[in-house]
Amino acid sequence: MPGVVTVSDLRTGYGGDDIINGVSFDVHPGEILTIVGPNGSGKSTLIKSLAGIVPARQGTISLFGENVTALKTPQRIAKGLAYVPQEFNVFRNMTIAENLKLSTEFLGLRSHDGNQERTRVLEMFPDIADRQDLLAGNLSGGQRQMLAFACALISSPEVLLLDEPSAGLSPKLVIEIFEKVKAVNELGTTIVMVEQNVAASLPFSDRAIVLVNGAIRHESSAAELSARGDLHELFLKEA
Amino acid sequence: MGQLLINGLGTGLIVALPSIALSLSFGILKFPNFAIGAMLTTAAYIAWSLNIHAGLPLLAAGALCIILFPMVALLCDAAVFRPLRSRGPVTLLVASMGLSFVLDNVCRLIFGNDARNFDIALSRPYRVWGLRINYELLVSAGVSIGAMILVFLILKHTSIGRAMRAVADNPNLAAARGIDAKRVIAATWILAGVLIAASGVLIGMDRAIDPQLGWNYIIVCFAAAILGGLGNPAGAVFGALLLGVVGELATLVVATNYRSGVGFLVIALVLLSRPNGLFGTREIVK
Amino acid sequence: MLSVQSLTKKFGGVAALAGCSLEIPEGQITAIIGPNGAGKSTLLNCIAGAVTPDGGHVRYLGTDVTGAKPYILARNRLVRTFQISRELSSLSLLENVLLARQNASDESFFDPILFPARVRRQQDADIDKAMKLLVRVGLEGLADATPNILSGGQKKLLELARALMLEPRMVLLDEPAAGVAPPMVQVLIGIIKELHQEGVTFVLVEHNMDMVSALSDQVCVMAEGKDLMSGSFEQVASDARVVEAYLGGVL
Amino acid sequence: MTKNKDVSSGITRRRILRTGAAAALTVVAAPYIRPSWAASAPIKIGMVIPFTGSTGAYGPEMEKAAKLAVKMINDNGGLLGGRMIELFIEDSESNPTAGAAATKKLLEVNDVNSIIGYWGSPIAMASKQLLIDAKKVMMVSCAANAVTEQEHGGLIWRFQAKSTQWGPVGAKILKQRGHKKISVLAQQNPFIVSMIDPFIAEVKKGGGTIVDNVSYLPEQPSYRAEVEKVFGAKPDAVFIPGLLTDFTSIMKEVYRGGYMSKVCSLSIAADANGRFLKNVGAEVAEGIDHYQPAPPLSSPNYKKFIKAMGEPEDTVFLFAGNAYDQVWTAALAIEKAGTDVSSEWTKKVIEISNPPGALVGDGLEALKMIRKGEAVAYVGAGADCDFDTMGDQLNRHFLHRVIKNGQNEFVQTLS
Amino acid sequence: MIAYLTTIMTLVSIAVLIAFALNVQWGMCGMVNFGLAGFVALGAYTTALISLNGGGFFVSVFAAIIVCAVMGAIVSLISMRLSEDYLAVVTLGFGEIIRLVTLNEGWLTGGALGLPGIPRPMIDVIGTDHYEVFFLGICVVIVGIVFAGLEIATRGPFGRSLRAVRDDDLVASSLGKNVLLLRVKAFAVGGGITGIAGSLQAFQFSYIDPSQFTAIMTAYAFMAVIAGGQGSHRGLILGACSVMFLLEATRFLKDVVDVLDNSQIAAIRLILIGAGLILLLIFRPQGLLREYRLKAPKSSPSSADSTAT
Repeated sequence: MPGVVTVSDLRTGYGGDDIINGVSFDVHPGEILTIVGPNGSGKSTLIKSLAGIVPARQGTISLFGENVTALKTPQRIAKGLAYVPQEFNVFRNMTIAENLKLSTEFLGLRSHDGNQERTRVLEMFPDIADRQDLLAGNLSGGQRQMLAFACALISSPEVLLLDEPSAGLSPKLVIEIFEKVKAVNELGTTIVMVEQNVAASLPFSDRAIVLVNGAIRHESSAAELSARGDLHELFLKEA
Repeated sequence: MGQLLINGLGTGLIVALPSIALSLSFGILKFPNFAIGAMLTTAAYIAWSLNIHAGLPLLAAGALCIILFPMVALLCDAAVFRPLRSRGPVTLLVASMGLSFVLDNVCRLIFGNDARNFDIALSRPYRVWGLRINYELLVSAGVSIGAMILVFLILKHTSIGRAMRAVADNPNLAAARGIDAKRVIAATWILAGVLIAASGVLIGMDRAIDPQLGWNYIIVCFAAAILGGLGNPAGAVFGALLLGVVGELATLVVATNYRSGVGFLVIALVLLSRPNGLFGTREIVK
Repeated sequence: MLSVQSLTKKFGGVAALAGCSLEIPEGQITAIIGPNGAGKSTLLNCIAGAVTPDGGHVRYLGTDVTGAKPYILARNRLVRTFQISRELSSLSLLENVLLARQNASDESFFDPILFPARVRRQQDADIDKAMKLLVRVGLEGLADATPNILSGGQKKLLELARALMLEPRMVLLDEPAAGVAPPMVQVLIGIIKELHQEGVTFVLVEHNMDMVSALSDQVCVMAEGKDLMSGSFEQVASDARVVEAYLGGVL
Repeated sequence: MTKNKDVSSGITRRRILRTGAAAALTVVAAPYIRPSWAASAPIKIGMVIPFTGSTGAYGPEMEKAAKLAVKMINDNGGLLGGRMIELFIEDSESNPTAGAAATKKLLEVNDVNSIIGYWGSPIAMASKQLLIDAKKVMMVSCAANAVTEQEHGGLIWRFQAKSTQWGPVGAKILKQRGHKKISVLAQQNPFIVSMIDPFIAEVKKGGGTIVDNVSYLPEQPSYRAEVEKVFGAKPDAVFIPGLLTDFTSIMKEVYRGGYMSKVCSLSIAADANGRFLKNVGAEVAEGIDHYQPAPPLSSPNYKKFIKAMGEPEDTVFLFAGNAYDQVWTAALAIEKAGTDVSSEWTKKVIEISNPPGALVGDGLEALKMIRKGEAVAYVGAGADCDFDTMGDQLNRHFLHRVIKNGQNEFVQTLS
Repeated sequence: MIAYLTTIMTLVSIAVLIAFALNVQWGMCGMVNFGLAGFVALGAYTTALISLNGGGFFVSVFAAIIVCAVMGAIVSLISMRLSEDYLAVVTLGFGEIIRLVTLNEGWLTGGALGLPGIPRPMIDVIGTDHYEVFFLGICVVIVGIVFAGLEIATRGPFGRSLRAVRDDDLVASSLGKNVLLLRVKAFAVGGGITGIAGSLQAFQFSYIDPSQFTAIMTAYAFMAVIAGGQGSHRGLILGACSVMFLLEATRFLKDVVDVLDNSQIAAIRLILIGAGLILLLIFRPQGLLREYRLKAPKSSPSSADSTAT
């Protein structure tokens, strides 16, 4: 089955070393793919590379069968991708409404009137819907995360990339966030997320990839991974 | 006292426009544009030659200048700042010093050293409750306030304005959201250009136009922008008004010659209590 | 050797530290683990003086050093590294390391002019020592280069060498393995072990459990700005609360 | 120059050294050795005036006038039996340091025998030591007393009234107008600052009172505060010595402020060859008294000068006339002395300027007379051009005019 | 020509000193100083006032150094107390206030009239004929001494510490460097050097007035440092020479070009200077020379800090 996103032999990094050392995988339509792994394993770099923020040094990234390796973020967004960065993912000096508007204006907007999209998205996030004039900087961590989701969803993306959506959130909020992710997924959006919180994220995922030191250590369904007794080994043992 | 207040507001309103421009370019382009003075001079000369040589009435000349000058600003950006964009604020600051030499002297080369004046008749003031309010003050207040409202409407309610604020707020996220930095930079220069042009015309009306014109405003504009918190256009307006009013009121206590010193004293006091300016969240370059 | 008592710190209303207490015994390696946002880095920053805590105390060698400037701690031979390595980008590797040397004339403009011989002698000795450290971390060939050509792992090694130049009694390591390739992690572990044997005390904030299990005498778990528990690696790894808060229920 | 005659004796190392040293010495000494062909060489005169910076507006007219004089002399056969005058002009940038560098360049590179111009006292002050050291003549158009105060060996000539002479004239004008309560609003520059005390003294002598004495810096965004402070106290009249740009701004402000006090200023600000009126229009300028050292307005030569400058007949030049006179005075003194060695011809300046010689306004005429051995007293386009031994001009008269209906109207000549 | 070059070299020496000061403060320690001209003025007026009241050369220069160094320390300390990033404003304000004081406090500074007749050192002994050369000698020797001092001091631990503070003050602090003290010292050292520059300026013209110390002086110093290569004292000498060369060489422009009048030439000169600076920034970003870096010993361990003059 051809993937929504296909990554083959991807190598990338920032400085001298490659952080991602030849990673290949497919993202299947409609699934939640969770990439887990210890800190420094390259999860964040990988998802940034998918989003087009860190350019690939080698290998290809395809979106719906089309090679998008050379495309920049805005062009990938126009093709149906959306990306929610980790933390600092809302414009803090702007209100909720403005954050949303910005997204309708600069993302791959399909209809001319952003209002419709905004209304649709806000229905999913009642928490922030009724305080649209609040500065995003004054929101709590969970609400900010919701807003960032909302912004990304406004373009009705087919693939949503999430970089550690649960980072810095209290356990209760973590669950709420993942429930939201699941809800979004159920509306038909394919989701690729990077997570450190294995325990909380796997139950909401369809499939999982374990990334260690920039290479895929393990790939299976989420349930299978959860069930494995040697998860600890899998994570912590060096190559 | 009331008269001083009016005078101070008059000065402040004129200075407010270039201060907003400075603040905008600092917030979005991330460098303090020292050439703001020379740009004022250039804009004033453009309006002047439209007024005198092309024979347009001042209103038309000013309006045309407001359309033309942003192009000059874009040209300056393309020639000077674009190649240096990645090189840190101080390099850009020094480049803007170089630009200001070039602009000032291009004006001198073309227009000569003589002071020039617009072709307008001056008028005596209206008197309201014993206070003197003159026509130009009303015009410049009107234009300044109008321009400010326009700027804030643009920033607040247009997509490009929001994009500008987004870039100022969090450039990385803006890039991740697909906001085109080039367009935002161009928009910033255009907006700054409009403000500078408007203010150049007002300053030309207020005093005479000569090649040194802009130098007189650099320190004041920087002071106002810093006072308001660099990168915060609304703060810059407040900073300009505060400096204008304090400068005038200070003459009640100290000799007029020390007026500009008083401005710095105010800044020092403000920074002591609010290290990032009155409304600022941003830090200035070292 | 170092004790932290009910430290608190808020950033814009959010409590990064909410009464964290900790004892670091001399000569041991203490690992601090915990989920993102648990306050580990803030704790480290508070200990090292980069951040002034809102409340609580830090005592080092029996003295209260709460809110002391970093350089005071460094002069008392407590040194730290950074999570995202912060090398001095325009100084050569050698100079980066030399900088950590504590001499009387470090901050004197006139000493090199008035006492050139003494300063020269001192500097030569320092260069010797610095070169030895660079050899030790395998960077001696790049001594004249600037750090921008280094890989992430090499930067960590440079930071370590720099920390050692200070002849520290105590080193705070902030995620030394983050972004470092596995073979390099082993090198790091090796060096830290050797130093430990030489009597240096370490505090290690780390997510790499390999490193934690290989090095730590004691593991302290943090969650939500507080110390959750501490004990040996095995004890901690089997504690239900830790599993819940950090490793996740599946472990 | 040592020539090695004895080629056959072989070249020893010592000789090479000696020759080398001599050659080196020649190179070093070259600027100081006057070659024999100097008789037909041009007579070089330097000029330092501002073209850029805050006083850049005043340079061009001086340049034009000086070039005019030089052209007249050269077209009529030059000086000293056919030597042409060559004029070298440098920009002072309105900045003393740059002015001094320009001076040095003229002295050393262009090897001028004198430097004229010098608008702006700080520039003259910073440059004068260079000229004194080089024993070259300096002719200035600036007013600060200090320029000629210290001993300068008769090398400095001032073609301008001293600041202290300017001050009292203003006071006299205001007294004649019947103003008692007087305020001062003065720019802070050396020329103006030193005229304030004499002005105040004269006002008090005449029974007037000083309400306010405010000085202002020329580089500032607005003069509202100063105007408010001075005019707000409603004095009878305000004395505003300034320069064109700031005076323009101030008068706009005064008019817009609706103030009624009378204004007296200097012609360099309130006339400036008609530029002020052009700047502000007749209504704002109405009733402003202004004065400046008087050129010999009625003399036919002055009229010729104005015509040659291409200006309207009623133009009253100040600095252009100074520059013109500087060239002529130098030329006449050089002709009189029969040499272009500065230390020599500077001694003749008084002889060709002051009576008892015949008063001659036409420079070419004066040149002819000097060649015939007759005594002349040159009367310039900027002034009578009589000097005292310190190099300051004697009996400067001041021309007092008032602006009425957009025209400068002659009031009187004062001294 | 030679005597002209003498004067130009003297002016270059003064410009080099000012640029040295900026290089220590900004080039090495990363703290901008937009009030340089104010510091130079302070030094010049101190020297002038003391030597006009009978103080000798050494006394007046020394006093200028001390006054400027102390003022530098105070200015930097104030700004650090405010918020360390507001140095730009504080120095700008400092420069402005010095200008206002020199203009308005006539009883002390002569106001706009300035202070004439500053006695030039040893003029009686040397005589006026060769004084220019002698004074250039003094300037060169002073520049040499300052250069040597700076090279020695900044190639050693002190310079390293300053550069560390510039690169990353938290790291420097974490490695045991008292950042505040280093910054204050850098400002004081720079201040002292501007004091010397001011002294030389006063003696060179034997007359000072406020218009000599304008913002353009500060701008030239920035140009020299940028052109020369931030942090490199040698590069900066080259940089100052290039800026001065541009300034003076363009004077000869009109001896060649005859079409334009003087005011146009004057404008073109300044345009060239501005454009030259911009081009330099674009095409020679690192400056003419790179800042000094300690070299690792190859065989002999102490080839490290040779002290060139």
